[in-house]
Amino acid sequence: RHATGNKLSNEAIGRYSRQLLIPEIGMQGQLKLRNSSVLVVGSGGLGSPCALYLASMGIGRLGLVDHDVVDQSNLHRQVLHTEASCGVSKVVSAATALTRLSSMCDVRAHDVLLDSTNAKEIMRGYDVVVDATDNAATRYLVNDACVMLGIPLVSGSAVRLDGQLTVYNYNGGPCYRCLFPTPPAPDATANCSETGVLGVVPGVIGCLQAMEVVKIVTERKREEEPSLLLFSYRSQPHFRKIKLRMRKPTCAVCGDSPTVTGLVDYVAFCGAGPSDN
Amino acid sequence: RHATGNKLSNEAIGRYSRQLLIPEIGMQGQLKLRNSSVLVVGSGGLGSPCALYLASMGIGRLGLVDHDVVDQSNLHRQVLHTEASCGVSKVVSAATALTRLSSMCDVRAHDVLLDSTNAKEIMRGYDVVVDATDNAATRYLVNDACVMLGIPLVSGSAVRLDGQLTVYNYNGGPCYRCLFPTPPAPDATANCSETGVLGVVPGVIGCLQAMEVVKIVTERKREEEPSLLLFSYRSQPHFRKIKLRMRKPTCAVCGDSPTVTGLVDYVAFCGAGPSDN
Amino acid sequence: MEDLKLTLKFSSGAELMIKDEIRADAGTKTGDLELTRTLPATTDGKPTIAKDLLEFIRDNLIKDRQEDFYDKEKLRPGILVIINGSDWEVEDGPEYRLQNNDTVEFISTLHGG
Amino acid sequence: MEDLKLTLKFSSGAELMIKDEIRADAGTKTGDLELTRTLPATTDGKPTIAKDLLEFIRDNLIKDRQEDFYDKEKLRPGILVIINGSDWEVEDGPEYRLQNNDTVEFISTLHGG
Ligand SMILES: [Zn+2]
Ligand SMILES: [Zn+2]
Repeated sequence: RHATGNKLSNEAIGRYSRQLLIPEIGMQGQLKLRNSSVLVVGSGGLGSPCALYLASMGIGRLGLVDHDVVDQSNLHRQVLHTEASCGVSKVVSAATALTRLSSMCDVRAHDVLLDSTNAKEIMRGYDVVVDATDNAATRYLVNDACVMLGIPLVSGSAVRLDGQLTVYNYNGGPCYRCLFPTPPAPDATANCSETGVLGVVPGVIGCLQAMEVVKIVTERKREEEPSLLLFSYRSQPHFRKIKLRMRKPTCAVCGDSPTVTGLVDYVAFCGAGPSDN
Repeated sequence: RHATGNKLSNEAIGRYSRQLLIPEIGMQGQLKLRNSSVLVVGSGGLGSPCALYLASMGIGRLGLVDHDVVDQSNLHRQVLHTEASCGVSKVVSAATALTRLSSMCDVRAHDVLLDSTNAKEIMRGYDVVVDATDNAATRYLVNDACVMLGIPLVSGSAVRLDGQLTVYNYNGGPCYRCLFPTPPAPDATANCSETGVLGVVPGVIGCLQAMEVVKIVTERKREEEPSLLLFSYRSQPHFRKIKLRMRKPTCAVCGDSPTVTGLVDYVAFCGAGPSDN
Repeated sequence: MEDLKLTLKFSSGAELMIKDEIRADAGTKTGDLELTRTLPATTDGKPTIAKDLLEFIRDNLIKDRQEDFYDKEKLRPGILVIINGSDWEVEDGPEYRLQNNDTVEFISTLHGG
Repeated sequence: MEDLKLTLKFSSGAELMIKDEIRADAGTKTGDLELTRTLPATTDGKPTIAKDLLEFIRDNLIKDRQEDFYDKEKLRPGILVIINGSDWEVEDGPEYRLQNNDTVEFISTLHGG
């Protein structure tokens, strides 16, 4: 059922018929989705809706990375999981749910903590990587690995009532380090366990991450300039688009003369790691 | 477990701890969510994400109305359902999934076609109604019943690559008929089965519908003027907010001298009904 | 008086009402349509209003069944008119006096979900 | 030369850097903060630039550890500066020559998910 090539099965034609009807997607677009592989790093608040819609829309291969287990306090936003999966590995819980929704999606679960020793090996070969993580150290790690492997990075984040969305390392645009060359002080990096988050905020951002993946895979994204989408429950309007700089020639990782040419110790670099959240 | 009153159980405090940390929600907001009842009309592309997040965030009672059964061609956007539920009633499939996610949410499934004979009876008593339907006749029906019962209506729609979101019948703002007094010609009302829809488009709108419900229930919405949110995969920026008129004194249903004072035959009024989709 | 340069936009399905050759000229056979048109500042000796623009669009841009778009003061049901980012009823509706550089948008209400 | 009237916005957590009394005055103890401030059009005989605004904010608005906000040409990590809707690096960054009625925003990058 995990076919590739230039033809959809009759079953797939029935299943994706509502997307085949859209001129901007159509058979060509649906085949591109089917022949793509996407790695979603993090199976939490952002990863839940993002992976759900990537699987439902017909992405052929979906990788999931997370080292955490489902906790009751996750369920207000991590809607891929269930009460019964509390205590179970998040990627196992997520893969089960995704396969229930679509057996056509080849889901690969990596129940590990992504770090500088395994990141490139896990990420290599994917067409797009989605950053759905929850800490600065992993965000720098995923960014640097994407630059080194030449993979576009769809990065989302959500804290309290606010969300942000950017595509990095794509089409001459910036990488995460072009924007944020220096990591923030550890005490300044608010995360969801300390400062909270309203469940639907990562829901909105995660859906939009899935949409950005579709735009990249179907090549529509080529026409757009680098931008940052700001979302807030608190602001009116709720959404604003900010024009971003292009790639910085002086960037330490994606610049003309990079000084960071291999993955480093990101926990030391940021002064805090994934397990401090 | 379906408690009401002015105290959260210890289990609920653990479960919603990340929302209790947000000043704009906090204990008071979480109690308001827990003491609220929301009816989601339609368990399809919009109803799936909307009901998921309403249940996950802690809405106390959630009603679902749909008369349809799950079809394979729904699964690219109706992510609450599964391959195993193909052929099963959508509200039964949805209630099963929602209860798996949160046993704290009291889910009531109405496996019926909402029409002028049963709408008021089903809708009465809910604090907010979500229009997650897919046809004009049901949209007029739900609107008119909301006006007659005095219930705010969170209305979303999605076709092809576009979505729209408005809150009707709230805080001096318009109802659906204030904006659209005359139903469109039947051949002009594109729906998802005929013209298609990209899975994540109702995903985005459904999440935003859940957010509007939270804003209404926590009373934050009071501060806002009537508006229409336009979303498109195709446009840059993807989101735009349009300022809307206030309630029209001449409106046939919510106006000063309404001419429509009971529910009518909406299939005849629109020239097409829910089953023509 | 000077002419009025107007930006006209059609989206959410309203673009499908426009003549194919106009959509092809605009380079968007599928998707949102944006056009620029110039109207005289006065119509029949009076300042040009939104109603005059609707008649102009009906007579020049609409593909078929032109009278369904706007006739006898009635706009086609399910179309929302947006002037400079606001529902036209927030402005004066059909009586709104058009200004140079105004943006007037037409969107179809969507029923699907 | 006239003074520069600037709109300053702080959001996504950047508002937490601002003095409590200023946030209380603005009526937003929680949530996005919007302030209006007037700066002279010239600083030390030269046109006022973004860098001068950062020093003004550091010296007048920031709650504690002012030097962490901006010192020795370095802005606090994780803060993005947005001038009239664009990343300030699209404009000239710290050297950007401020104009009357500019809007300058400060947002915190978010790491959660
Ligand atoms: Zn870079
Ligand atoms: Zn009305």
